[in-house]
Amino acid sequence: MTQTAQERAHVSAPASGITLSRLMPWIIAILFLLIMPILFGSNSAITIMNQMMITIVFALAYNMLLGQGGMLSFGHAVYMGVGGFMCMHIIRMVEKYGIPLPLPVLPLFGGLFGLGLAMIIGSFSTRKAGTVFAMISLGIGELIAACSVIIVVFFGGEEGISGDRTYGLPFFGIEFLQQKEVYYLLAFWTVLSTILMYLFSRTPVGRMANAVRDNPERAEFLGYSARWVRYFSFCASGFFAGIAGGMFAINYEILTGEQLSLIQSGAILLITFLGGVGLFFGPIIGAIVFTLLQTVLSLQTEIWQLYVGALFVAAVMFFPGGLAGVLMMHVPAIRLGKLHLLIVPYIRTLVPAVLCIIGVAVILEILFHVRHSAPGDNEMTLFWITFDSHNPVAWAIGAVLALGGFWLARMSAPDLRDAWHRANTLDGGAA
Amino acid sequence: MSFKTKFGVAAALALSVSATAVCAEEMKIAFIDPLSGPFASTGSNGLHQFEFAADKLVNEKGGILGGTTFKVDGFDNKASPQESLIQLQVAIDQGYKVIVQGNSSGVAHALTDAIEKHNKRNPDSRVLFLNYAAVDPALTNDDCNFWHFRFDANADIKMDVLTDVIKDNQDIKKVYIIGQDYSFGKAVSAAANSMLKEKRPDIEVVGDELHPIGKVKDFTPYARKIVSSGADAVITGNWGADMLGLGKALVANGFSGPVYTYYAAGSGITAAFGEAGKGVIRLVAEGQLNPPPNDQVVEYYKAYKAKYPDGNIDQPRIYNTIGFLSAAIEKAGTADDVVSIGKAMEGMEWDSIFGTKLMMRAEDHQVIQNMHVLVHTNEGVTFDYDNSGFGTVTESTIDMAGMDSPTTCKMDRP
Amino acid sequence: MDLVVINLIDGLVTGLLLFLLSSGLTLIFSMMGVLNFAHASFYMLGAYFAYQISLYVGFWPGLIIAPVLVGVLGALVERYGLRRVHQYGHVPELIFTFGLALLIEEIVQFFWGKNIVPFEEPAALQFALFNIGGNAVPAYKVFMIFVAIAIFLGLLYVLTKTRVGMIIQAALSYPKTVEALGHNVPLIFMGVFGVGTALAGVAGVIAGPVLGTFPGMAFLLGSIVFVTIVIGGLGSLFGALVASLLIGWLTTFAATYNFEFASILTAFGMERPEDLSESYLRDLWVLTLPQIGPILPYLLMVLILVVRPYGLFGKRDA
Amino acid sequence: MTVPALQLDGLRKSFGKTEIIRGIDLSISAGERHAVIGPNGAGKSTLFNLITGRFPQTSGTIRLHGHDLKGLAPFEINRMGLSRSFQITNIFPKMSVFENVRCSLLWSQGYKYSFWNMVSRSRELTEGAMEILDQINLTSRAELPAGVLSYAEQRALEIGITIAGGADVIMLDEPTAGMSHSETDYIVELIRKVTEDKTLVMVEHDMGVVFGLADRISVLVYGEIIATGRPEDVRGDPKVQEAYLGAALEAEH
Repeated sequence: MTQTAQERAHVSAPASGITLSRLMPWIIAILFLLIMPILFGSNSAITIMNQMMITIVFALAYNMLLGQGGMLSFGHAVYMGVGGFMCMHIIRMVEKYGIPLPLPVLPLFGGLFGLGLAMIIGSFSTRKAGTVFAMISLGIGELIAACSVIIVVFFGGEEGISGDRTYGLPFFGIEFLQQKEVYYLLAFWTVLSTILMYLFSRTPVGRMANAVRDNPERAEFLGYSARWVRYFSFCASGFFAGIAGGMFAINYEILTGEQLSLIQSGAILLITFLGGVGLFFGPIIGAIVFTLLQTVLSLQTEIWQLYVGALFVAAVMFFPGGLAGVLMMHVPAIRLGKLHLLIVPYIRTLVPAVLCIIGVAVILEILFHVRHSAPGDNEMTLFWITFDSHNPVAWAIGAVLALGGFWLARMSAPDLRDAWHRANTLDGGAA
Repeated sequence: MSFKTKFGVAAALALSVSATAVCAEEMKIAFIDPLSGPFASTGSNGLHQFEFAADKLVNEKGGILGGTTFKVDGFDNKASPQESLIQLQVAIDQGYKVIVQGNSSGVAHALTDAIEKHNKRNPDSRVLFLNYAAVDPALTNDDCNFWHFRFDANADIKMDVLTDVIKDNQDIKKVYIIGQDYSFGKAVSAAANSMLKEKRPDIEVVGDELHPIGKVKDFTPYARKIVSSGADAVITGNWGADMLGLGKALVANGFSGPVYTYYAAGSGITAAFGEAGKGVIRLVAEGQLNPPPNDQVVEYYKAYKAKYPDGNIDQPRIYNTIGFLSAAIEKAGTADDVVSIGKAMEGMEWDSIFGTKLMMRAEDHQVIQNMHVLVHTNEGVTFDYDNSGFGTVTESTIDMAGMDSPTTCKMDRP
Repeated sequence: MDLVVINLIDGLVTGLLLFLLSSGLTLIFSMMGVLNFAHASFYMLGAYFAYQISLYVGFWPGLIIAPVLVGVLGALVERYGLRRVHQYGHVPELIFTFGLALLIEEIVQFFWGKNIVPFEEPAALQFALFNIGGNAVPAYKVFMIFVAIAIFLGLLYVLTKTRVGMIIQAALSYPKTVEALGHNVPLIFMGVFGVGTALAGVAGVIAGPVLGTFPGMAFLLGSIVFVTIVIGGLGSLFGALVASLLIGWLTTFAATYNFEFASILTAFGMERPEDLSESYLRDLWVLTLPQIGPILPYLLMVLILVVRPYGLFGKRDA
Repeated sequence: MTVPALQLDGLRKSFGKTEIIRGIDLSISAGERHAVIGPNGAGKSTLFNLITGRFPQTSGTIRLHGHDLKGLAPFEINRMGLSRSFQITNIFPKMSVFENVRCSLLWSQGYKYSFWNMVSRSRELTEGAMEILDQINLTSRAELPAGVLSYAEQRALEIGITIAGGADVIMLDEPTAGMSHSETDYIVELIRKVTEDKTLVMVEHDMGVVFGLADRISVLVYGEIIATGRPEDVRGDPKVQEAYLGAALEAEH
């Protein structure tokens, strides 16, 4: 799904239309979504997957700005939030006045209100890109977030507003009482939004968004106003963020000021960047990984945010293409049929590296336990092993893992680099 | 090697958090409160008090109903309503029957709403919600439901207590009301205004305002305004950094009258006020520590301090919650049927070691108990907070506060 | 009248404190083109370092040692973090500092916990210097004013009168040329980053005791500092000063005067409804100025950016 | 008489107190290849930027096919049929070469800001882009990101992007700057090929290029045109010799 890969298809077979091989990733993804609730049927698993899907739509919408349009926003949560709040009001009105509106179309309304807000704000914020845009988005985000506690009529103050999705008209007999029914509804919207967002990136405006991102001035001399291109991207992004808000309203049946806050805006930036802004499917990976970290890691350790922060900083420093970028780095090797060359060096480097990370984590956890747990409470459990946190052996094991892993990874790194080089060069070609 | 290896099978892949079979011998209580992020200290302190109370009151006595023990587990909601709902779902799936939560009325609203819906939609896995500290009056009024029980006095009852004390202090002629700009701050302001008007019509409210929550860097301008207004006393519902900032700014800028508060003790705040807040800061709370009402409290507190030397028992209501719940289970004769337990709690009375009788009002599930107004000081403090030498001493007591307070609650019972 | 004078003093304190942060931030921006999101985190580190030092040797040594430590840390971050990210462009740089801010907050919590730490003013300054109409002015505030002004003058001297300052000024506009003249521009960048973060560290040391030392202090101030330099104009030291004072006074005065928005609604010929609970405008009828005081800087920034994208005194597009 | 493709009357531009363009009158008829030459700092690039709407003029008028361009933004001028290249290579480095060209076709093929068309479904777009790539000899490079091309290839792409939109007035800003001799010859051939039947205005430093390519030449010195005419006439003009050689000598010192 990289651009070059796309173009390859066009150049060799112009206007080739839809082929099975290009549809494959979509079909696999849809099948995957269909069987997930069968594999993981517990309500909490479904709740976590619902959260993932909401985050996926939101992250993809955000990447329409950051990755495709080159606009860094620090306040994008407001479009999702406002879309969600409007949906919540609609749910309440449906409940109060008995309006015949089936629940499944609700996210569309969220999208329309997100679009409406984006049209208003975008009319002045997209005039410039870069820092001006970023700062206006920060200011607007802060203002609307502040409104959430001031304008109680609409935002419901601190406790937010809640409603009951089951009061809407049943949709072909489905009342959306069960999480599983909600799951399939959200899955439908996730697939639909993802396809639409993908197609948007293939339209003239979507293509020009890339052009404006790379070189706004040149785009102007191709007949396109950079400002209007940004505006259209911004509105589209607001629309899909609003859809994510509608999905949120259906899933959680409550919206609070938290959804508008800068913390949410910052989180979506983190998620999108972690997944990879350069590729269409990057934010999907980011959303999945981050939701897992947030809900699962936080059950395991108190200092999970420290790990997430470190992971994020490391990603910016060493993998600016994000997780998707790391995956795509292997495409040339796969094309050359030389991926197998990498397997052994990978194992020899990554296993010690993982050990090193585990060692560091062990030391951090023990240190944290020693500093912050109740004195006398020396017993701690880590990786299903319970031990005494004041026992030097535990420290030693952590240190050995960390240093030994680091040393081994360091030793085998040149081999990996070498193998990498070989895997990415044509046979017989000059190095 | 002193490793006691114990391989847990669970949680290898969290997506497959399987619904562990509910053990008849164990009552699982899910504590959903912030355990990371800015409010984590309050949350983890509360969790410790819950675990300690469960051990002391139930488990060390061999359990209730002939062997049912309590198990309290923390679920980190990161102070977020959204995350709370996810954790609620996880807890229900894992067979937790009782949810306890206290920090933030916003989260409490989200939880009580979600629990009501869940119990209606899934009669097989119903849960109870024991709210130990979220004080928004709406939770036991318009937004009440059968599954929610509150073990803290609500904001109106607390204000009733504070104004009873102010009523008797003839030195107070002018009062300044300041709070955070959200539902709780507004509730405090509304209650203070109406109750002062009723109890002491001669008192002039010289200021009544709200400031943005968690956004004020420097409270000096507010303190200036309060000093200039000539107020004799300040009433505030502020908590956390906003409480500390306001209190310190008031003292630093020359205010010396009483500051009546809801949350100005423990979690580092007592230590940070130190000498500056002495005799100025007053707060309304349940449960008496200084002077200790009886030997049981002394023993309980000492045992707690032995386990958590850096901790405080700043929430006796947590002890009350666990004690009340265990008594209700005994009364209902079952630890599985939450409807029976809930019905047993309605109207039930129970004596707490903190020198008070607890009564769970049946019509709105609001606990009624003795309330105290405490003063921040270092004199006569048996049990200090934050190991600072400072603590809170009971100044006055209102018996069974809010016994006849009205409620608008209309509850559907299962 | 007394209240106006006292507010001017309080606003000056806030403004100068902001300036200590914004001056470093704007210097870093104009040299390196990096908006350092983690700037306020260095301010927080300053406060925590000084707190830790004060436990052993008291407040005064911390005033010197803590900023130095923060500055060294800042220089290391530039050398081993930012310089690496620089090659990927400005957006990754910004995102790097954003992640760094999160990380520093977590690290602070890791070591010092999540509670407020009792970091106190030195006992020598814990008295009211003078009174204006019943309002005490603590000696510590006056001390803060002096520290900030001394640093501002020092900075001005270094930038305009010394050789290093000349090179920095030249490198601001023509980094390539300065490099060609044989100056080590990366070293200058590292130095400026270090000094900028050290200034933030000073601000942290002197603000910690009055504004509270807790893990959220960076977040509370962080975006306001950003807003300050954007309003003042990116890269303009003078603009940073003006904007800092402007915001200091704006927020102070807004918090003091209970101007009611009801009077605006009345001016538009609307009548206050008897029963507010049914009115859709009920929140506006009861809104007062202090409620929105802290968000006024954001409003101001948006308005200024819409009209003048380069801020009040900026020369180039932000 | 036909309307000139481009007409400048009394054009002036000041930056602060410094006047860079000091009253230029110039008329370029349709189909003409016109070169603007002059020493460094004469204001050639500024003149380009004024015509293409990058800077607003201080006074005077610019007419494209008789229409006044005052106050129009670059994209509006472009839509009227004027396209330009840049002295510093100005392409979309992260996009593929094919994509670079296709983007420059979008507006002229009437796609505007549409978000209901799929660009890959349009045969005209794909074929048009391939045709341009063929003209600039970059077909084999179509899939590569533009940023990795060699300098000469990037210049060629720059010209490709400039002509792709089908504008009838093409403005090239020093198309051969910084090139070796063989590369220059390649680009000159390319320009000759792609600007057939179009109006070409180019700024150039390399005299050889200009005299081979241009129908007429204007000499710009210190913001004024001191001579306009056929190459051989301009070459012989003593004023030009003096100004140009003098400036060149000055520059050497």
